[in-house]
Order: sequence, then C-alpha cells, then structure tokens
Amino acid sequence: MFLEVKNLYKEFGGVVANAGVSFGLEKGEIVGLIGPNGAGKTTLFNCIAGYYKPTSGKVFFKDKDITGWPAHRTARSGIGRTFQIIRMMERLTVEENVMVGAFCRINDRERARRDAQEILELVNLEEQANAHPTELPIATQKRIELARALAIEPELLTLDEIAAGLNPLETIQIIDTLRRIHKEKNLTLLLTEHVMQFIMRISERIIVMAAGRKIAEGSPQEVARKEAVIKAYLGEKYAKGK
Amino acid sequence: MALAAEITASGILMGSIFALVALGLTLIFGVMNVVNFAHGEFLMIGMYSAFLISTFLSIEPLVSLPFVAVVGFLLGIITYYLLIRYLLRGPMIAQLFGTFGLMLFLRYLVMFILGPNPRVLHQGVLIGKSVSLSWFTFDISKLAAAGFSILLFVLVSWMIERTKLGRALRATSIDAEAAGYMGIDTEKMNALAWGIGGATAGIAGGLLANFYYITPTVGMLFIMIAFATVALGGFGSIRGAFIAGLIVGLIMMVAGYYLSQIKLAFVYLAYFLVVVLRPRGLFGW
Amino acid sequence: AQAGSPKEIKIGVLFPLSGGLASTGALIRQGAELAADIVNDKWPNLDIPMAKWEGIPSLGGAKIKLIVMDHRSDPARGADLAKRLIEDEKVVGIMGCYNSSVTKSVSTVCERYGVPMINSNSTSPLLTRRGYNWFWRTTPDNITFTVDLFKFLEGLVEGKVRGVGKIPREELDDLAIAGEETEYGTTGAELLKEMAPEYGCRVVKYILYAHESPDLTSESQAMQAANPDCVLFIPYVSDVILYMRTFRSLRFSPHIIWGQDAGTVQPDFARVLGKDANGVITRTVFIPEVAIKVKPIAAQINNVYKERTGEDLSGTSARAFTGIQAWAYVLDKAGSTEPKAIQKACNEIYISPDDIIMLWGGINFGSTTPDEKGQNVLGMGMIGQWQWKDGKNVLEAVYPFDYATADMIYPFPEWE
Amino acid sequence: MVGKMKAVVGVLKDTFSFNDLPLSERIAFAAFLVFVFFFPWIVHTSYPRVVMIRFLLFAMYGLGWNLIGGYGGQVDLGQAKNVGFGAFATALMITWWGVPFWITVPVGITVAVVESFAVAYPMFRLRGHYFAIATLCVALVWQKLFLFWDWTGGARGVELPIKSAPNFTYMQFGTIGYHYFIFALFMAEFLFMNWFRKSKMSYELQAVRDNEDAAASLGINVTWTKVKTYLITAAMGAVGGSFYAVYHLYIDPRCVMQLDLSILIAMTAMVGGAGSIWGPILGAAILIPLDMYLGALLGGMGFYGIDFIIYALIIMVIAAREPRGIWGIIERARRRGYVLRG
Amino acid sequence: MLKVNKIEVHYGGVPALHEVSFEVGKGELVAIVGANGAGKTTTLKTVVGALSPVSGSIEFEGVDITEKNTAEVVRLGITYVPEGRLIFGPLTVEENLLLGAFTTSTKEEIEERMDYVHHLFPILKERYKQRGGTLSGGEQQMLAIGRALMSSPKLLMLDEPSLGLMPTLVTEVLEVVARLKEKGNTILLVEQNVREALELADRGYVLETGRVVLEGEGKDLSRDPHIKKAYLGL
Ligand SMILES: Nc1ncnc2c1ncn2[C@@H]1O[C@H](COP(=O)(O)OP(=O)(O)OP(=O)(O)O)[C@@H](O)[C@H]1O
Ligand SMILES: Nc1ncnc2c1ncn2[C@@H]1O[C@H](COP(=O)(O)OP(=O)(O)OP(=O)(O)O)[C@@H](O)[C@H]1O
Ligand SMILES: [Mg+2]
Ligand SMILES: [Mg+2]
Repeated sequence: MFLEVKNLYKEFGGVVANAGVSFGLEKGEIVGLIGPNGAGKTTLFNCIAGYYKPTSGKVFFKDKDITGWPAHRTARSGIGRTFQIIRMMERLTVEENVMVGAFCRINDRERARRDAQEILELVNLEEQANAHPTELPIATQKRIELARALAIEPELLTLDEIAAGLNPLETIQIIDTLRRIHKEKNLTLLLTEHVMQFIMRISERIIVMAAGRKIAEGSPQEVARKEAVIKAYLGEKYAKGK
Repeated sequence: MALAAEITASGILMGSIFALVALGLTLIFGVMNVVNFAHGEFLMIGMYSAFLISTFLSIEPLVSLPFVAVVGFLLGIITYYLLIRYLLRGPMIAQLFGTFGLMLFLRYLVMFILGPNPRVLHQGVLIGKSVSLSWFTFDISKLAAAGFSILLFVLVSWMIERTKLGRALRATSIDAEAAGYMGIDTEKMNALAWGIGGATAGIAGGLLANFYYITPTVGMLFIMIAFATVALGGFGSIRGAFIAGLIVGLIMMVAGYYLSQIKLAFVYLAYFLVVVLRPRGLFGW
Repeated sequence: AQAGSPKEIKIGVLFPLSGGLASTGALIRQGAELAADIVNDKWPNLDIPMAKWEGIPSLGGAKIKLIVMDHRSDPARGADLAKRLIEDEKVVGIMGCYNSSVTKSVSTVCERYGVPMINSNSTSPLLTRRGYNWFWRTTPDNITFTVDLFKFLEGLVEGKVRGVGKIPREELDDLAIAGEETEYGTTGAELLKEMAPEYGCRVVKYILYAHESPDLTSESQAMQAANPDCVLFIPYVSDVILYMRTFRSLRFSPHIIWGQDAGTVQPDFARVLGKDANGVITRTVFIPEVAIKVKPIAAQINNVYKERTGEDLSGTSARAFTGIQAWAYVLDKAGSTEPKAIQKACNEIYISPDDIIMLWGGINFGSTTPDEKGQNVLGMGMIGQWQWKDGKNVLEAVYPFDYATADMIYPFPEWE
Repeated sequence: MVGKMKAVVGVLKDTFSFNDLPLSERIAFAAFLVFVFFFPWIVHTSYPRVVMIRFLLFAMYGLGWNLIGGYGGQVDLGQAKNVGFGAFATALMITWWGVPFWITVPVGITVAVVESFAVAYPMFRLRGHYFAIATLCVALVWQKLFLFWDWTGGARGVELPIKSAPNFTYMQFGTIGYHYFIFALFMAEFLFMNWFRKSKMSYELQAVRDNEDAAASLGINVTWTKVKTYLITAAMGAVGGSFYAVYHLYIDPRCVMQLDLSILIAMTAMVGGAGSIWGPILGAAILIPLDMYLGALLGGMGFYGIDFIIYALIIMVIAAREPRGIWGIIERARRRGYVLRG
Repeated sequence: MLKVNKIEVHYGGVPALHEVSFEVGKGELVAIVGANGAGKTTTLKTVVGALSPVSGSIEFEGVDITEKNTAEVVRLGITYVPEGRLIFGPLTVEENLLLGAFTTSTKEEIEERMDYVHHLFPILKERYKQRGGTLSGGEQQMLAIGRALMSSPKLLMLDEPSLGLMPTLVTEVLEVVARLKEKGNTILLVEQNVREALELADRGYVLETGRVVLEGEGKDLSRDPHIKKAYLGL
C-alpha cells in the first residue's frame, strides 16, 4: 500500500476530530475525500503531513511508519500539501515561493529558478512570476500553493479545497491542469473539496467521512447514490439534480 | 518562621505594586499587542504630575489622583494620535524603535524642563506612616497602593473580559480590518486603550509618589520588570499580570534578601523558565 | 612667559550629564565652571591667589576654557569624546570623569596620546595603581576615607567626638555594608570588608545591590535582621534615598548610618529627605560649616557658589572646583602647554593648603604607597553629619575631631 | 572532485558578485567603499574618524542582527550578550594569559554559539513579542551574572594591557589602524552576507519568517533553520565584541552587555530597513553619526537632555513616517504597485 | 438605496476597478458575478469603506459615503461578510457572534438573533466556547455568516458566502439569502455558484477585469450565452 492510515484518532480537548479513520491509497490513484463541515478532513490531512500528532493510530507511507514525523520530514519523504486557508510567503515573489519548494531537493539556485519557472508554466502562472502573492486573487494564490507543493516533487499530493472559490469554468480548467500534472509527474492525489463538479469529476475513488469516521467508500457514482451520504452531506437537492 | 512571614508579606505588598505599575502595559502590550517602551516614562510623568499638583496647589496627594489620571489619559491619547497610529501600519519592530524614541523623548523632555534633581513628596496623609504588627511593619502608602492595585485590576479585567467595550478592544487588536466590518471604530478603540493605559500608569505614578523618589530617569527602573510581569502573566490576561506581579514581588524579596546583586536575574530567569514550559505565559491565550 | 603664548587654554571636561547621574554631573559642572571663572576673571573680594590672576600668569594671562562633554556614564563614549577633545579640540589636558569605569577608559586614551589628565572625583584606589604616566588624582581615594571611618569609630569609643560621651565598643562593632554594584561601590564595599577586622569590627551583613533596583525592601530587611550597629553605604544618590525611606517604613534605626560620599553628600540627598536625613553621617572632603569657621577663603568661595546656584558647595562640587584649580596651578607652574612640561609640573607641583578650599595639607602628587602613581598625598577626608535645624539640613563636621562644628547626634534617632 | 571545485567556484562567485543588483546600487556601493577606504586620508580630524569606526562597528553588528531579525523576522533583543561574550573572551584571555587576539576570537565565537545553542531551542518555541522579551531577559541575566562574578572582573571590568602600537598580535593601533581593521572585518561580514542572501538558507529563512506552516510543508525544518541563523548571528556579535575589547581596551558588563546596546543594534538594522543587505549600513550611517554628533555638540551645553530630545524626535519621525526603514522608501519607489499590508 | 457611481479603485497605483457603476434598490437582491480577480471583492470593500476610490462616488440612502470610514459605513446599516472569513481567532464563537451585534444594543434582540443563528448552524451552538480560530474551514464560514446575521443591516453584502461549505449548506445558505430577501432585506451577493446566484437574484452585474460588462435581470443573465460560455463552461 502506498499510503495507509490505520485507525487514526485525533482529539482536541473534548472534540474528537478523527475517530478511528482507516483507509489506503495505491500509487497513482486520485482519491477524493468528502464529508460535512467539521468532519475531520483537514485534521486528517494534518495528521498525515505531520502538523498534528495523532492521539492514536498509525500512518504508513511507502511502507514506512511515518506517524508523528514532523512536517518537514514528511515533506522530504515525498508528501506535498496545500492549505485550506491559504499560507503564502508574502514578502517573497511568486517565483521565489516556488523556488523555496525546489530547494527541498536541490541546492543550486539557478536550477531551482529554472524548475520554478517550469512549474509555474505548468499551472499557467508564468506571467505572475514576479508579483507578490498577496496582490493576486485568492484563486490564483491557490494555484501558487499547488505550484509550490509540486516543486518539492512529491509522490503524494494532498490538496485541501483547491477549487474553492472558482467558478464552474475555472473549476474545469483546474481539473485539466491537475489531470495533466498527475500524468506527467506520476503523482498520487488525495483531495478534499465541497464543489461536487470538481470532486466527482476528478476522483477515481471517493472516501466519505462524517463526524470523524469513514462512513463510505467507492467510485463517485456509488458514493453519490448512498443514502447515508446523501443525508449527511449531499442533500436531496443535489441527489435530485443528478 | 517570622522571617518567612515577613518576606512573604513584603513580597505580596511589593508584588501588587509591581502589578499596578504593569497594569497599563498589560492593556497596551498584553491586550492591544503593541510594545511600549515608554511605559516607564508614563509612570514617571504620573509621579511628576502628582508631585507638581500636590506641591503647587497644596493638595493632598490622594486627592490629586483623579487629576493625575486625567493627565495620564491625555498623554496616552496624544501619544496614540501623534505616534502609535503610524507605527501600527508597520511591522512590530517599528513599534519597538518608535516607542524607544518616545521613551528617550519623554524622559529627557522632563529633564530639560524640570532638571535632573530627584524630588520627593513630603506632605500627605499616607506619607511616612506605618502600621506595625509584631512581625512586620507595613508602610501605609504602600498598603494603599496595593489596595488600589487590586481595585484597578478587578475593574480593568472586568472591563476587558466582560464588557462590550472590552470585546471591541480585543477584536481591534486581533484584526483591525475585521473589527471595522463589525462597526467598531478601531482608531477610537486604540486611542481609548492608550488613554486607559496612560491613566492607569498615571494613577500608579501618583500612588508611587507617596513613597518613592521622583527623577526623570525613574521609569527605567520599572520598565523591564513591567515587561517581564506582563509577559509572565501571559498576553491578553489581566488576571495573569496581577499574579505574575505577585510572583515577581516574591522572587525579588527572597532573592533580594539573600543575593541582592542578582535578584533581577532571578526575575528574568523565572520568566524564561515559565515561558519555556508554557510558551503562552501563565494565563495567556 | 614666552612669546606667542596662547590666549586661551582648553581643558576638556568629561562628566555624566544625562541618565541617572545627571544631577551629580550638574554639581560637578558648577564647581568646575566656578573655578575656571575665578582663574579667568578679576575677583577683588576673594582672598585666594588665583582670584587675582586673570588668566594663567606664566602663560601671559591665557584664559582657561572648559570644554564640557557628557559621557553618559559610558566608557566607550568617554573614550571617543576624549579623542575628540585631544585631537580635534586640541585640549591641553583632561579633567574627569566621576564614574570610575569611564575614568579608566578615558585615562587609557590619555595615556596613549600622552595627554595629561587630572581626576578630581573618582575614588576607586585602583585608578592610581596602574603606573600610568599621564594620570593624577587630587581627591583622596577610598582607602583614606575608609581609614577615616574607622578612626572615627575609634574616636567614638574613646570619647573624642564632640557632644558624645564614650560609647561602648559593643555598640559600634557590628557592621552592615551595602555597596552599589559598580566599580565604585564594589571596590568601596570590599575595602570596608577587608579593613573591618583590623579595627576590631565584624561585618554582620554584606550586600552588593543593583542601583537599577526598583525596590530595596528586602535588602533593608536583611540588614535589619542582622541587627548591625552601623550601616555603611557606598551608594549613589537615588538608591540611598530609597534606602532611607525604606528604613523609615521598617522603623529600622541602627546606631550609625554612614555613607561613602557620592550619594549621601549631595545637597539633593538632604533636600529630598528633609528631616529623614537627620543624623546620617557621610564622608566628604568639604563641609561649608567648617569652611566658614576655619577657612575664610573657602567661605568666600562657598558664598560665590551659593549666589550662583542657591546651594552650598558639597563634596562633589568642591572636588570639581579643586580639580580645575589644580589644573590652573599646574599650567602656571609648567609655563607651557607642552604635555611634557605639564607632566613635569604635575609631578613636582605643590599647592599650599592656604590656596585651596579643602582642609587638605595641599596638593602634591607624590603618591602614598610605592605602587601608586599620581595620587595626591596631602588629601584628607572628613566626616559630616546632616542635622535638621530650623527646617533645613545642615552638614556639620564631626571628624576630624578638632574641626567638629556641632555636637554629634548619636545614636541615629529613632523614627517617629 | 570536479563537482567540489565547481561548488567552491559557485560559492566564491556568489560571495563576490553583485550582478543581481541594479546598476545604481552597485555604483553607490562602490562609491561608498572608495569613500570609506580613503576616509582617513580625506578627513584629518580625529572625531570623524572615531565616528567612522563606530559606524563600521555598528554596521557590522547590524549586518549580523539582520540575519535573525531581518531575514529571519525574529526580533532578537539580546544581541548585546553575544557582544559581551566576544569582548570578555578576548579581554580576559589577553589579560590573563597574553593570548594573541586572533586566537581569542574563535573562543569568543564558540562561547557565544554554545550559549546561544543552549537557549535557542526553548526560545524558539516562542513567537513575536514573547520571543523578543525572552531574548531580552536572557541577555539581562547574563549581564547580571557578569556583574556578579568576581572572576570576570565583576563590575570593575577588565582593562587590557596597553601595548606599543602598531601591534598585530594584540591588535592595537592608532585610529587609522583601527579604521582599516574594522573596515576589513566589516567587509568580511558584508561579503558573507552577500553570499548568504543568495543562498538556499536565505530563502528558507525568509520562508520561515513569512509562514512557518508553509515552510514546513516544503521540507524546511523550521526550528533548526531559526536556530542555525541565531547561531550565526551570535557568532557575528561576538566578533564585534572582540574588536570592541581591543579597540577600547576597557570593558565592563555595563558597556558591552547593556540592554541599550541590544536595542541600538536592532534599531540600526530596522531604521535602515531589515531584510535588505543595505539596511543595516544605511541605518548605522544615520543613527551613529546623529547620536555621536548630537552628544558631542549639544551634550555638554548645559541644557539637560537636549541631544536626546532631538535624537528621539528623529527616531520617532523615521519610525512613524517609514515603519519599514529607509530602504523601504527606496524599494517602494522602485516597485510601484506592491501594496504592503500591515 | 445604494448607488455606486463610476468608481475607480487602485492598489498602490495599479487600477483594479474602472468606472464601475451599479445600483441596489430597497428590498432588492443583486448579484455580482465575475471571474477570479475581476474586482468583486474590491468593489464590496470600497462600498464598505475599507478602500477608498480614486474617483467616483458612493451613495447610501441619499448620504454620500465615499469618504466615510468602515465603522461609519457599518453604523449606517451596511454589513459586510468578508472574503476569507476574518474570524477573530483567539475569541470564542460566542464572542465572535456578540461582536457581530456590536452596533445593535438591546439584549432581547441579541438573544433572538443568537437563537436564529444557532438554529441555522447548530454546530455553532455546540462549539459555543471554542476559539474561532480552531474551527474547521466550513465552520468558520458559518460563523462569518452568522456573525453578520447578528446585526440588523439595511444592506447585507455577502462575499462568496458558500465558500468551503458542504453542498447541503450551500443550498441552505442560498435559501437563507432568499428568505432574508423575502423578509424585505436588501442584499448584495457575490457568488461563484453563478447559476444559482443569478437565478435567485432580482438583478445581476457581470464584472470582467474591473469593468461592468453586462447587467440585467438575474434570470435573463443566467441564460445569457456569454455567461454560459465564460462562467459555466457549457
Ligand atoms: N485545535 C482545535 N481545537 C479544538 N477543536 C478543533 C481544533 N481543530 C479542529 N477542531 C475541530 O475538529 C473538527 C474537525 O475539523 P476539520 O478542520 O478537520 O474539519 P473539516 O472536515 O476539514 O471541515 P471543513 O470541510 O469545514 O474544512 C471541527 O469540528 C473543529 O471545530
Ligand atoms: N492587496 C492588493 N494589492 C494589489 N493588488 C490587489 C490587491 N488585492 C487585489 N488586487 C488585485 O485587484 C484585482 C481585483 O481583485 P479582487 O480581489 O477584487 O477580485 P475578485 O473578483 O474578488 O476575485 P476572487 O474571485 O478571487 O475573489 C485583482 O487583479 C488583484 O490582483
Ligand atoms: Mg477543512
Ligand atoms: Mg473576491
């Protein structure tokens, strides 16, 4: 198994954000993670990437136990991520933001710059290379996050609401970009998103969480038909709309 | 045993006075999150105001307290509008050197106008009087200052934690933009915080004048202690500052008794150790 | 005088004129300026020789010009300013610096440049023990003052002090020492501690304290608990004021409270504490009451000073006065502004006791001990006591015994 | 082998090349270097030379502080303790054992680095104001200890033995000699900074400054990056301290470990503009002469504190008008449209 | 009610809005749509006084508010739900909500609205004493909306209220908006759910690179071929 989460618990004071989540990813998969607000998705991402120490449970990545590794270590071992609430290095330019990512692998400034430029092209940001991120619209900043995460050349990329705030056309564009990247870079993607046009289209498999637990798993079509999922998450209207 | 009681008593007494001295800073630095190196100078101006008002108008120093509070309030407001407002637009470090400049400015302005010589208040109902218990002699003026300290702390912490105004103040310091969207006039809130901070510093100065000497440089004796107190208590916590004040007072008394020369080092060390164990201070956010 | 002698002789004066010692600096400045004015102008009413000079006689009446600078108690700044004074202002010599630490760094510069420096106000014994060729000190150092203290205590035991009978030794032999932790305070306190046993005294409490301390309660309590007969301070002014107020609030009154000059001798100390200063004794080099009685010129100069500043001369300002006076005499003797000539003059100078305002035997930098260099051997200390009379404090002499101007208040009065 | 050579050449190139900077800056800096180099021959009076030495010393302090404070965004108010370590190491070793200056420097650096390492980990759990106050407290604890300890000279300080100048073992010279001495030290530190600002570490540090979570997601060990920087800053402070000792030949804990020194060092970098290589130089060029001349010209005039009042007013005006320092003005003029959000 | 007249807004000299004009009538629900970076947020921020226009004017109920600061504008009755939530992180959910009611006074009103918000977003009640900053992204968005509902604005401006909300809640929030409108509230809505927003709205404006390029009835716009192509990808 490429990534395996085993019976993961995470508590904050009284709040149990993850209550025994288990699932696995195969290499090269694109897996969507959905669930109501506060279901524990971001918390789960944070546990995988080492921002939180799980209360109990294990995380294996490429058969290594990475539970409790600090964030920079998981990043170096090949897990890239973006943040739901954007985190920019605002005093660096867009290009420099991405270069910092490239420095994770290489020590050569010029090569880092070249890599950064390539990646920016990949996500259609080459024109904004010398701007400062906070001058740019939020959706653009999300793409910078994506570029930055790509720069460390991860094998697993976890994307937290990368399409939030995009209109339907832009959503389609980002799906294309992600698919292209997925193919070119031979990535494994784990995404969470509330925009259904996005998640249903891009995911090969979907995991549904609610109240800190996994409640369903399967192909997008299967999941969308499940009573529990409709009730807890999608709503009648969405189900009917389909 | 009697010794322990004596040291504890004077530690608590001085501790509440340190807390009083730090109260204004708790508000400005702790709650509003602005560094103010000139806090000691606010205190000093409070002391001078009390001295000048009481001496030249021949009023009882306690009666002059409201006037001193007004002086401190105005000083705070003026400082805010002329300086701090602009500093807030920059990074945190700008506050540091801006208020450091203010500190020098106020200190030497007073020296320029009133001269460098120390002064002391001689007339007043509290001055020079003590109550003696078998094991300890209380200086009444210190006792009064400690009493005011508790009173003001209760008042200010109630204001910050329970009232709408306090909520607005905290909101302003956390995110001025968002506070604006709530309809809070952030400029006014900041100015008010500085005004109240200045007023409490003024009152502290007015009370200190009853038992302390007054020189233009007296502020520098207190500023570091005040910073350590606020930080030890934890940012945003008014109660924390009071308890921290007591702790600082006790440390100073015990260390001062046995190893005076490095008693301040113990205070700083205590801050360092506490914060290493609890990065947010004793009661901070 | 040679042809082409200068019209003006610049002397660099370095003192702390800001920060916590600003008020002390102010006193020094006033004393020094008065001396320079007396040398430069005609003062028919003063019976001191230099009042008739109108400039330095052997230099064709050249006037002394003081270039005063503020070293802010910072040794580095003192050294930098000394370079400015020496090289840019082309001063003939330097006078300064009060804080012993700054005196050290400035004298190092002077030594480097071969420029004479006369020190009037620093009392750390070490300063004249460095074998420097360009450093002289007019004021007695702490050793003299400390010996004075112990002689005074012995005098009390022997019944030599005016107005006090024989005091049993047991009433005086437990000492508490509180020194301010700077160069001045530390060395002063150590000296006291070292010399106490020689005079049969015990140190029951030894404290070094920080003058930046916002509170001195526990230090006072610690002293009180040790139950000493004498409390001996080596303080600056603000901290000793705080001590006295704390003593009062603790109702702590030892038999003797003595201060090693700097803090206790200043007019501010007496003015600020008012009645509370009553009975504090201080070592000093100048007491106006004595001056009036035994030294007419001192009284005259004290009057001029008082006219100018509204206060009597104090140990602090009188020493600065004498420092500049020594400079004037040295220059006159040298007859030249060449450093070598001044060096020679310094080493050979003798100023008669009649010419100075101090009770000293005069000024001669012969050094009292072999490892010393440039120390005035004729200096002498005094001990005065603040006495509250008619609504103000008067510094009365109690030592040397022959010069006593009033009955000593003994013991230190109980607090009301 | 070839790879190694290439890396070395790369480092050297980065150290000495200023090609990435605009021509105007390069010209201005060259002019500055020429000016400083010939300064003792242009100006023959002593005080300006002394001020120049102090300026170079503070520019150097500022460059060092700029690492942690500017590039790292950690407001360190305890640099004086490192200056003190350097100064005391040099002063004590020279007075006790007559050890040559150049051997005392690495010792001073080692002391500063080891101490900084010991306090760094707990300290970097703190952020913002907390960190600032903690650094300040640690530095004050050291000052108190040095005042307390007898074996370091306590409050009495340490006087270094005077040697006949010029003396290259104990580095004692006339004013001109010291000028070139500090100029060389300054240049060494400046070139190091020139290399540093282009290095991987500089980018990582700035990433950490701007957003620690994001930095960690890019494989940067946040704490270690800060600690490393803190250590380099400490080392640079210690070098300045060593110079101070042989320059003034007298030190005590009040002059080399004072709170005011820490703040002045931070201010030097900030007034000029933190996080830019020119910032500390600009800041020192403004603050030091201002302070030294106001003090010398007005300090003794008898108006108490007038020099401080003017100095303080100027600082306040700079802080209020340009909270990002002088360099902020220049940068903003250059990059119109970049809106700073505070 | 709100009249925006040819406002031009710059960021440090770079123009973001060019002569943008629009109107919101009393009781109307007006939607503004546009691509990323079109200037929607900029427009709302300018109205609320957080940015000031270089030229042009803004009028609210006949009062010129162009030069007024945010607090004044909010006091006049305009409430803004900012993009990016801007929750007071260290404050509790309760305190955040109470701050929303800063401009209103009576206890009863506050309690009543608090109940309404709790009814709308039950999770906020559960998390009453939790610090705002530790809420999940969607919970924060609920808090931001709830906070705005604590005031009684004459004009409510919502900047992408559905951002990060789960589908059931997106529907619900849009329903709430519709209900508010029915109750007579005036609303200015910025949404990326272009179709739903326009269908709900009385009128809509389309912003592109800082210019109003289209305006009209909401339903008409949602069927406009340009919209379909440029925003819905159909
Ligand atoms: N530091 C914390 N302290 C207390 N509770 C927390 C903390 N962090 C998260 N929680 C709670 O844990 C729960 C899960 O949060 P999480 O952010 O993982 O949700 P999510 O699934 O990502 O939701 P969303 O879709 O809204 O982003 C939430 O109810 C949140 O309030
Ligand atoms: N702080 C800023 N500094 C400089 N330019 C800015 C700033 N904020 C926004 N801009 C620019 O102004 C333009 C309009 O941005 P705005 O945020 O108003 O767009 P928007 O329509 O709300 O987009 P989004 O869908 O991302 O919310 C964008 O091109 C953006 O780059
Ligand atoms: Mg989430
Ligand atoms: Mg927007």
